[in-house]
Amino acid sequence: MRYLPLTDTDRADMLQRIGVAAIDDLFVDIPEDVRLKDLVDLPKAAGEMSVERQMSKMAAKNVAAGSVPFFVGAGAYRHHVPATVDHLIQRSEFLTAYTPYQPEISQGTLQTLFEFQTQVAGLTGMDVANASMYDGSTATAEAVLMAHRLTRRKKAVLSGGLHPQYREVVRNLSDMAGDDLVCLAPDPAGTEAILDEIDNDTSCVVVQTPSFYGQLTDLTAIAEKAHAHKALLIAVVTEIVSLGALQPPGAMGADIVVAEGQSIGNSLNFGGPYVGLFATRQNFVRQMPGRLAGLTTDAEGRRGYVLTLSTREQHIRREKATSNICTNSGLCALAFTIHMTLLGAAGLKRLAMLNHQSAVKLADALAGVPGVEVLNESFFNEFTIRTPKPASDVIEALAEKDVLGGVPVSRLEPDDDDLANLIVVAATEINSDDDRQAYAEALTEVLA
Amino acid sequence: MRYLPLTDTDRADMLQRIGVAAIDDLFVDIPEDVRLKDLVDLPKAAGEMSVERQMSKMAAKNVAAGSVPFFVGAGAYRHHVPATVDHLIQRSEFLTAYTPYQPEISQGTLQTLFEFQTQVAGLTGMDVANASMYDGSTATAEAVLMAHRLTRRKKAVLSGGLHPQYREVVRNLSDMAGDDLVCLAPDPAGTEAILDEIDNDTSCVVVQTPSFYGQLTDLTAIAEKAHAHKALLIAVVTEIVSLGALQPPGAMGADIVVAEGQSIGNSLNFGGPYVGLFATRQNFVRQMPGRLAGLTTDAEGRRGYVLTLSTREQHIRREKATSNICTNSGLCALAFTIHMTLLGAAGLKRLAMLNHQSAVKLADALAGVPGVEVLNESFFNEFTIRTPKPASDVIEALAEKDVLGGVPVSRLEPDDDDLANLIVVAATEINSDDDRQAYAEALTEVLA
Amino acid sequence: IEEPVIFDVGTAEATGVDLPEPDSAVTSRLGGLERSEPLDLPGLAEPEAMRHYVRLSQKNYAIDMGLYPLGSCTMKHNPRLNEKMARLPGFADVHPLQPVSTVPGALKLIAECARWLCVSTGMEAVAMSPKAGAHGELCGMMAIKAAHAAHGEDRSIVLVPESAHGTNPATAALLGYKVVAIPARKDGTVDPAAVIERLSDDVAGIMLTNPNTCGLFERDIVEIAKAVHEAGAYFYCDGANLNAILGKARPGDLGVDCMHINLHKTFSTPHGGGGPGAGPVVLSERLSAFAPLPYVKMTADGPELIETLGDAEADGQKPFGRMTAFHGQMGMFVRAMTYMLSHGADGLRQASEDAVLNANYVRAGLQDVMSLPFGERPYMHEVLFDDSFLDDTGVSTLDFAKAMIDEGFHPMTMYFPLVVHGAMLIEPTESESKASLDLFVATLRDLVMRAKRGEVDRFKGAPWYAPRRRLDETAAARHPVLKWTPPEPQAADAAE
Amino acid sequence: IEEPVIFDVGTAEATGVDLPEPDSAVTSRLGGLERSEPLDLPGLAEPEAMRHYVRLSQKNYAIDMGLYPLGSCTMKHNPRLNEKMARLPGFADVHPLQPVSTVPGALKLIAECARWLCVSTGMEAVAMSPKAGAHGELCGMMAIKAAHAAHGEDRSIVLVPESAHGTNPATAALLGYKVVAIPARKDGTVDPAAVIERLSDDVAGIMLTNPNTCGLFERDIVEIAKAVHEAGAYFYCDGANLNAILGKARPGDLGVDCMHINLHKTFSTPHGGGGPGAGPVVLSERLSAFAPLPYVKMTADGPELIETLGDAEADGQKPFGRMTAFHGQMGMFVRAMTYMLSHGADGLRQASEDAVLNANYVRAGLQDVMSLPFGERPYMHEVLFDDSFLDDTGVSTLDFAKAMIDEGFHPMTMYFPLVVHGAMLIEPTESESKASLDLFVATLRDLVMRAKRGEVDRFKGAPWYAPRRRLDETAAARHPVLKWTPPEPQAADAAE
Repeated sequence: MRYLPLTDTDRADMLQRIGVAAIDDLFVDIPEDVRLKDLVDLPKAAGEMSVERQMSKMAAKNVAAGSVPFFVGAGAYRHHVPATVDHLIQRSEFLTAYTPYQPEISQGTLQTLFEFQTQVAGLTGMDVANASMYDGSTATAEAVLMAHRLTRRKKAVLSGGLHPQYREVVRNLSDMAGDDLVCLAPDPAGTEAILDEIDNDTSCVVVQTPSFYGQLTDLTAIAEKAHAHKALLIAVVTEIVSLGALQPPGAMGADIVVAEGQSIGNSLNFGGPYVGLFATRQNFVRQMPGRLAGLTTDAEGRRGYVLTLSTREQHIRREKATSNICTNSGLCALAFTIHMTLLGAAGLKRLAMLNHQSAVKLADALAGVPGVEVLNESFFNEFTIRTPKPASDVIEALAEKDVLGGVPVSRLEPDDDDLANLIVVAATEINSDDDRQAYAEALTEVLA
Repeated sequence: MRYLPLTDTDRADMLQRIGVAAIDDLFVDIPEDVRLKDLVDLPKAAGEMSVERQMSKMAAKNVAAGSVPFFVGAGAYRHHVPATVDHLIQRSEFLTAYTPYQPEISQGTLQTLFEFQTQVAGLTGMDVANASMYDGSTATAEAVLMAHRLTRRKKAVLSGGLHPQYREVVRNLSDMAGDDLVCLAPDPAGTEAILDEIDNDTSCVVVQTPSFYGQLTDLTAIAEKAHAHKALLIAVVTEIVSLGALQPPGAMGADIVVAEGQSIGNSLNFGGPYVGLFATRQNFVRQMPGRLAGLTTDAEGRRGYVLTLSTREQHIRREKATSNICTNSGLCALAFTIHMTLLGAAGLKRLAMLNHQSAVKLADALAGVPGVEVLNESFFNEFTIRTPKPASDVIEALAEKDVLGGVPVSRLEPDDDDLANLIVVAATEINSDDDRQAYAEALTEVLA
Repeated sequence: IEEPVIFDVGTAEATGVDLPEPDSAVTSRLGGLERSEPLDLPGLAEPEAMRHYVRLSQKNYAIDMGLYPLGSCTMKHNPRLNEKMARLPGFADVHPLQPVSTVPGALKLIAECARWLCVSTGMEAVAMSPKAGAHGELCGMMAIKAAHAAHGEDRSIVLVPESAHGTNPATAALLGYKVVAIPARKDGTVDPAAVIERLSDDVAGIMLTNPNTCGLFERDIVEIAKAVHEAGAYFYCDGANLNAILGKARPGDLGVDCMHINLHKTFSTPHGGGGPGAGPVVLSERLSAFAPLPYVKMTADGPELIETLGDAEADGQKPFGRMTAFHGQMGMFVRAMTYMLSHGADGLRQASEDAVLNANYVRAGLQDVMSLPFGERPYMHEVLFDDSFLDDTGVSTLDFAKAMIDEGFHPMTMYFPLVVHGAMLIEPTESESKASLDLFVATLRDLVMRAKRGEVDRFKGAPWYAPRRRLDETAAARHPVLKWTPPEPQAADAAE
Repeated sequence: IEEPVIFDVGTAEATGVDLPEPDSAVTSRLGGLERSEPLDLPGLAEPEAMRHYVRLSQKNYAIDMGLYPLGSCTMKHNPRLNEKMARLPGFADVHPLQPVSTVPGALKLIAECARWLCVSTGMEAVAMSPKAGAHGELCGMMAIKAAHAAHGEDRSIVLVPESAHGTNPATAALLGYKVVAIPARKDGTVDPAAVIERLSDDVAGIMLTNPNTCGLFERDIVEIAKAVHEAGAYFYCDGANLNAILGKARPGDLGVDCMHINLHKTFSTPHGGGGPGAGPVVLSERLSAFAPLPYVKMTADGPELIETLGDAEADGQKPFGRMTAFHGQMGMFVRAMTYMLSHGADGLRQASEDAVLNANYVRAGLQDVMSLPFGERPYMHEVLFDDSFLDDTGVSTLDFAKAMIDEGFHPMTMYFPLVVHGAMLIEPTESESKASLDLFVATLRDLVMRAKRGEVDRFKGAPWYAPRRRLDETAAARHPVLKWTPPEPQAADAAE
C-alpha cells in the first residue's frame, strides 16, 4: 500500500525488537470476542488511477457552478479566486502543519493568523478578531453564547432577516442549553419591528446585514436600543465582500460581528469547509471563543507570535472554557487572508462595486420579466423576487434550462405559505451580461 | 497590473533618483524613428477571470485523451501520473529556480539531477547519463553528432524502424551540417537488412527499440557488426516504460542510448515539453552533450553537488563546444525522477507488464475484427495493424465515434503508398477492457 | 531574514488583482449605507504576495518535512490525491443550495462516505454535518440529551474520566450537564467499579476515549458499556483515537452509542495549521433516530437529501435540530472518501496495525532510558512517558521538547494527559518508515543522555536553531496584542 | 539535516504506487527480449518520497523567495495562473498525433501565440517548434543557410560580437560556419564600421544581441542591418533581451531577419531549475518561406496544421526541414499566451519600462561605490559593473557574489559578458518593488564597504549561511562522479 512505508521485513524485525511474536500480541487488550478478523462488506485497496476514476465519476454527476449561468447565494457565493491563493495554501508547510502549539517552528502559520485577525478587525470595524471559527452559522451560535456570558442573561432576539439555517443552529444550541430565544417572523423586505422585542431581559439582538433576503438596514437604531437595555448587538454578515462597499457593523454600533468568510479565497465546496469570522470589542476579548494569535518576543528580543489567552480554552479550563471549540478553520482562513492581501482595500472596494452593479443589472433585467417583482429597494449583490408560480417549481424549471437561478425560500422555510413564491437571487462579478440575459429569458419562458 | 509592483508614485520617485525626467529618457538609444508609441493591434491587459475564460474556451475545443477510449502512441504515451508528482514540481523552490549555477543554494535541483542521472543510467544499462535533453528526437540528433565527433566519421545509418519525425530531425541537422546519412526504408515488421549497410565509413547505426511500428528486435548483432567496423550503436527508445520489462540497450551493446522520457512523470502536452534521456559509456563522457551534475564536497567536507564538466559547454568553449545546448528539461526531468522514485524497480516492472498485457489483449481484440491484420509478432505496448481501408479515413471515422484509435502511418510517411493502410496502435495501463472492446466494436463498424 | 507584516509593506492603493472598472452608468442601490471611512487594508502585487507567503511558510514545520509525533493529534501523511479530488469542479464548484436535482453525485459522495464510516465502526447511522471533532462531541451529546428527552427524562450528570480530552467536560458543560470525574486506575485505564459506583438514574451518559489518551485500550469497555446501558445512560466514545483500532475492532461491538470521528486524524484530511477538520458522529441504533438535519438517505432511486423537519418525520426520524448551515464539511468528506477507497478494508486494517507497531517500536527503543508510568506493556498507536527520567537533571518536559526542535523533530505532546506528571505522549503514526523511527529513537536517546550528563543549558536555551528562540508566552497573554497597529507616531494621532 | 540520496534509503521492493496484479492468463509476446538482470532502482513509499523532495526543495533559492538578479537570465515572477492554464485537460491531456479534427483549440492556441509574437516584434512569421533559446538560434541560422542555398549561395562566415552569448558561436559552428569576431567599441556597443569592414560576399549573416549583453541598446543597429543586407547577408538577432524593449521598439523595424524568443525570459514561463524553455523564432519576410515544419496556418475555416513537405509546398512555402518531433513546447505556449493576454499591449510595454526603470534605479544606487565600465549612462533592463572597485581588496568577483548569498540574495551573473574584466551583470526585472530594490542596493553598498574595509575572510569563506559552504567545482570536474554507486563493500563485489 503506497502510503505505508513498512515492508513485511520491517514488520518482522520490529515485532522481534518489541519482543512479541505477532502483531495481534499488541492488540491483546481488545476482548477477543470483539476482535475483528477483517473488515467485511468493504472493498479492498485500490490504486490511484482507480480511485481517481471512481471519484471523478461521482463528481461528474453534479452541475458545476462554473458551467452554467449561476445565481445561487443565500449564504455562500461564487467569486473568482486568484490561482495564487490555491497554490499557496497547498504548500506542504501550510497544508500539513498542525495547530501552532510550538511557536518557534510555526511562525508561518502564526503570522498569517495575526495578519488575518488584523484584516478581519479592520473589515468589520471592530477592535479585535479571533483566528476564525468553523463557519458563519456556528460563529453566530457562539456569539449568542458569548453574549449570554457577558450579560449574564439568557434571552436572544433573532431578526427575521437572519439566514433560516443560522437561526436553526442558534435555536438548537439554545434549546439544548436551556436558554431563551425570540425568533421574529421571516422578513423579506426589512420591515420587522425588532426594536419592540428588546427589553431588560435581552442578552443580545442578532441581525444579519445584508439580510438573508438581501435587504440593507442601518443597524444604528438597534444598537442604541440594545445598549440602552444593556444588551448587545450581534451583527451577522454572510457576504463578506459587501464590506468593501458598505458601512461596517462596527461603525453602526455592533458589539460582536460574526461573518461567513467563504466569499474571499474559498470555493463553494457544497457548503464546507468554510471560515467563520468573529470580531468584537477590546474589553470583551477574554470572553471571546476560539483561538488567538498574539505578538510577543523571543529570547533574543525578536518579534514573534504565539497562540495566546489560551486560559479561556477547554484544554486549560475544561468545563469552564468559553467554548468547546479547539480548532479554527486554519487553511480557509489562510486562503482568506491571502486573497484579501491580493485584493487590498482598492481591490476589495472595486470587487464590491462590481458585485453590486451585477446585482443591480440583474434586478432590472428580472423586474422586466412579466409577473416578477423585486422585493428589495436597497441591496448589495443579492435580492428577493416574487414570482407568480411556486418558487421551487420555477427553480427546477430553470435548472432544466441550465440556469441555476437562486434559492427558493420555501426550501429553507417550508412551513410559511406566504414565502412559497419567493426566490433569493445573487449576482457576483462572475456573471456576464450574457448570463443575466440568459436568466431573464429563461425565467420569461418558465413563467409563460 | 497585478504582476507589476511599482506604483506611479514609485516610478516618479525612481526617475528622480536616477536623474531623468521621463521614462523615455532611458530609451534614448533606440533611434527615434523606430521607437514605438504603442503596441497596436493587440488587446489591452485583462484580469485573471477574463484570461481564464479565454484560455478555457480554447482548451474546451480539444478532445482530451482522458475523455475517450484512447490508443494513440507513436512516441508519446498516456500513462497515469501520481498526483504527488505534479504537486512537487510546482513547489516554488523547484519551479521558480534557475539553472543551478550557484550550487550552494541549489542543492535541491542538483541532487535531484544526480539521482535522475543515476536512474537513467540504471534503466538504460549504461555507465553515465546527462541531466536531460529537450526531447527524444533532438537527443537522437545530438547522439549522431556525438558519434561523428567520437569516430571522426560523418555517415550515420538510420533504421527504417526509427520514428519518421526523429529521422527528419536527424536528416535536417545532417543536411545542414553537411554530414552523410543513410536512411533505410520504413520497416513495419522489422525485417530490414541493416547489417548490410554498416561499413568502415559508418559513424553510427541508429536503431529504435521497440521500433516506431512496435516491433521488438535484439540489437546484439547490430552492435557486434557496428563495433567490428569501429562504428557506434545508438539505441533510441520512445517508450521508456518498456525498459521495465525489456532487455536494456546497454545489455545489447549500445554505445549511446537516447530516449523520450515523457512516459514517466509527464503529460502529453500536445507534444511538449518533454524530456530527452541521454546515456553513454564512461569513456565517452567528455564528448557527451548537455548538462551534468556531479558529486563533490564543500569547504567543510560535506557531500554536495555541482554542475560539472562544463568545459565541454558553449559558455566556456563557444564555437568548440560539444553542442549549442545550454539548458536541459529540468522540470520534466524532475517529474521523471519523482515518478521513477515512486515506482521503484518493483513498480516499474509491474507497470511495464500491465502495459504489455493491455497491448496483447488489444492486439487479440483487433485481430478479431474482420479484415484487420496485426503486423508484429512481438511488441511491447504498441503494434501496427493493416486495415482494408486507408488508415487516415479509418482514424477519422473512429474519432467521430469517440475512439482515438492510433496514428495512421501515412500522416508521417505520406509518400509511401505501401504504408497507406497501416495504423500504429498503443495500449497502456489506462485502457480498460471496456476501452478495448469499444475500439474493436467501433473498428468493426467503420470497416463494415 | 525577517519577514515584515503586510501592514508594514502594503498600501491601500496597491493590489494584486485586476478587475474591470465599475460601470459608471449604473446607479447604486445601497440605501445610503455606503462605507463612510476608507478601508485601510494593505494590498500587495502578486509577486510580493507570493514571496510573503512562501517565506512565511518556510518558517513552519510540517509533516511533509519530517516526523511529527504529536500524541493524540495523529499527524499522518496527507496524500495529494485527496487534494486533487477535492478540487474536482463537480465537488469544489457546487453550491450547497443549488437544486438537488443538479447534485446527485455530491449526495452520493456523502452517502458513500457515511456508509464506509458506519460499516467500519459497526454503527447504525452517522451524523455527517459536524464541522470538527469538538463539534461532533457536541452533536453526540445532543443526541443523548434528545434521546433522554424523548423518553421524558431530564438527567443532569455526565461521567468523564480524568484522562479525557478537555473538550469532553467542556462539551458536557455547554449542554448544562454536571461533570463527575472518574479517577484512573493505577494502570492508566478506567475501573468498571469506579463507573458503576457513580452510575445513577441521574446520569445521562459517560464520555470515554478508547483507546484512551494514555495510548491504552480500555480493556473493560464492554463491561462498562453494559453497566452504563443498564443504568439507562448512553455511552459516548471520543473517537480521536479510532485510527488505532480501525479494522481490528468496531466501536459498535464494544457497546458504544455515539462517537465522533476526526476525519483529519483517522482519514488523513490535512490539518492545515489548525483546521478545517470534520467530525461526523456515528450513532447506535438507540440514538440513530435523533441524528440532526440534514442527512442523506439512500433509496432505490438514489440518494435523497432530507433537510427539513417535515421530511425527516415523514422518514420516521426525530432529528434534534441542526448543527450548522448547509451539509457539513463536504471538502473533507471527499478527501476522506479518497483515502478510504485508496486503503480499502485491508489497507485500513494494515494502517492500524502499522500505527500500533510503530508506537510499540518506539516504546521498545526508549523504555530503558525514559520512564513508562504504566510499565512496559503493549500500547496502542501512541506511547506515554512521564518526566521521572528527568528527575534531578534540572531539565523540564518543556525543555526536553524544545531541544527536540534543534534535532529537527517536532516535539511530542506535552503535559497531556493530566493523569501523569510531565506527560510526553508520542504518536508516530503508520506513515513512518523504520528508518525514520530508528533515527527518532537514536536522537531521543542521545538527548536523554545529554540531559543526564548535565548539559542543562543546552536544554534551557532550546531551541537554538529554529526560526525563533523560545517565545515569551506569558508576556503575550499578559498584554495581548492581537492585531497590528500603526507605529507610534501614527498611533498617537489615532488615539486622539 | 543531511538529506540522503534515494539509493541510500530506498529498496528495489518498495514502491509508492499501487498497481493491479498482472493478469497471469496473458501470454507475453516480448520475443525473448525480457530483461535478464533485475533492475536495481530504489522505490520509496509516498510519504517518504514526499519528504525527500520537499526537503531537497528547501535547499534551493527561487524567485518566489526573493530577488534573483541574474543578468541576461531574466528571473521574473511566474504567475500561477499560467500553471493552472497549462494544466487544463484540453491542453495538457492532448496527444500531438491525435486526429487534427479533435484539436482545433490547440491549433488555435499556437496560431494565437504566433500572432502575438509576430505583431509585437513586427515580423512576418514565426517558427514555433524550437525547444529552447539555443534551439531557436539553430533554427534561425538554419533558415539563413536555407535562404542562401535557395539563392544558390554557399557562404561560410558568420560575424559574432565578442560580447555575444556563447551559444551564438557554438550554433554557427554547428552548422559549419566559420565564426569571425567583432570587437566591442569602448562604450560596449558594436561599431558599424567594424561590421562593414568584415562584411563580404562570403558572410552569411551576423548574430547580434540587442539590447546587448552589457545591457546597452545597440544604437547603430539600423545602420548595421542595412549594411548586412546590402552585403547579401542576414541579420540574426539574439532575442534573449527582448524583454527590455517589448512595446518600445519592434525588431522588425530595426532590420532584423530572424530572432529567437526565450518564452521563459520575456513571457514568464518558469525556469524550472534549468528548463524546459521554448524558443520560437520570428522571421522577416525575407526568411519566412523557409520556416521549418510543422506550422499552423490560419485560414477562413480556422487553424490548419501543416506538417508535411507536400502540404507546405502546396502552401507556397519552402521549409528547410524539421527541428523536433511533434509541434514544439505547447505547454510553454499556453503559459506565454496566458501571460500575454494578462498583460495586454499596455502591460507588456509597461513591463519593459519597469524593467528598465528598475535596472537604472539599481545603477543609480550603486554607481558611486561600484564601477561602471561604460560610464553612468542609461542602461536597458540590466546594468553591468566590473570588478575594478574591488582592486586591492583581495576580494574577487566570485567572493563578492558568494557573500551576497549570506545576505539572502542570489548572486548576479558573474564573469559574463567577457568584454569586461570581472563582469557583474545585474538584472532586477520588472517584478521587483521599490522596497525590494532599496534593500538590495543597501545590502550591496554594505558589502562593498566591508570589502573595502578589509573584511576579506568574510568574503573568502562565503557563503557561511547556505545549505552548503563553498563547493569544490575543480575536484568535481577532475574526477567526475556522475551517478551514485553502492558503498565500498558492495562495490568490491560488483567489480568482480
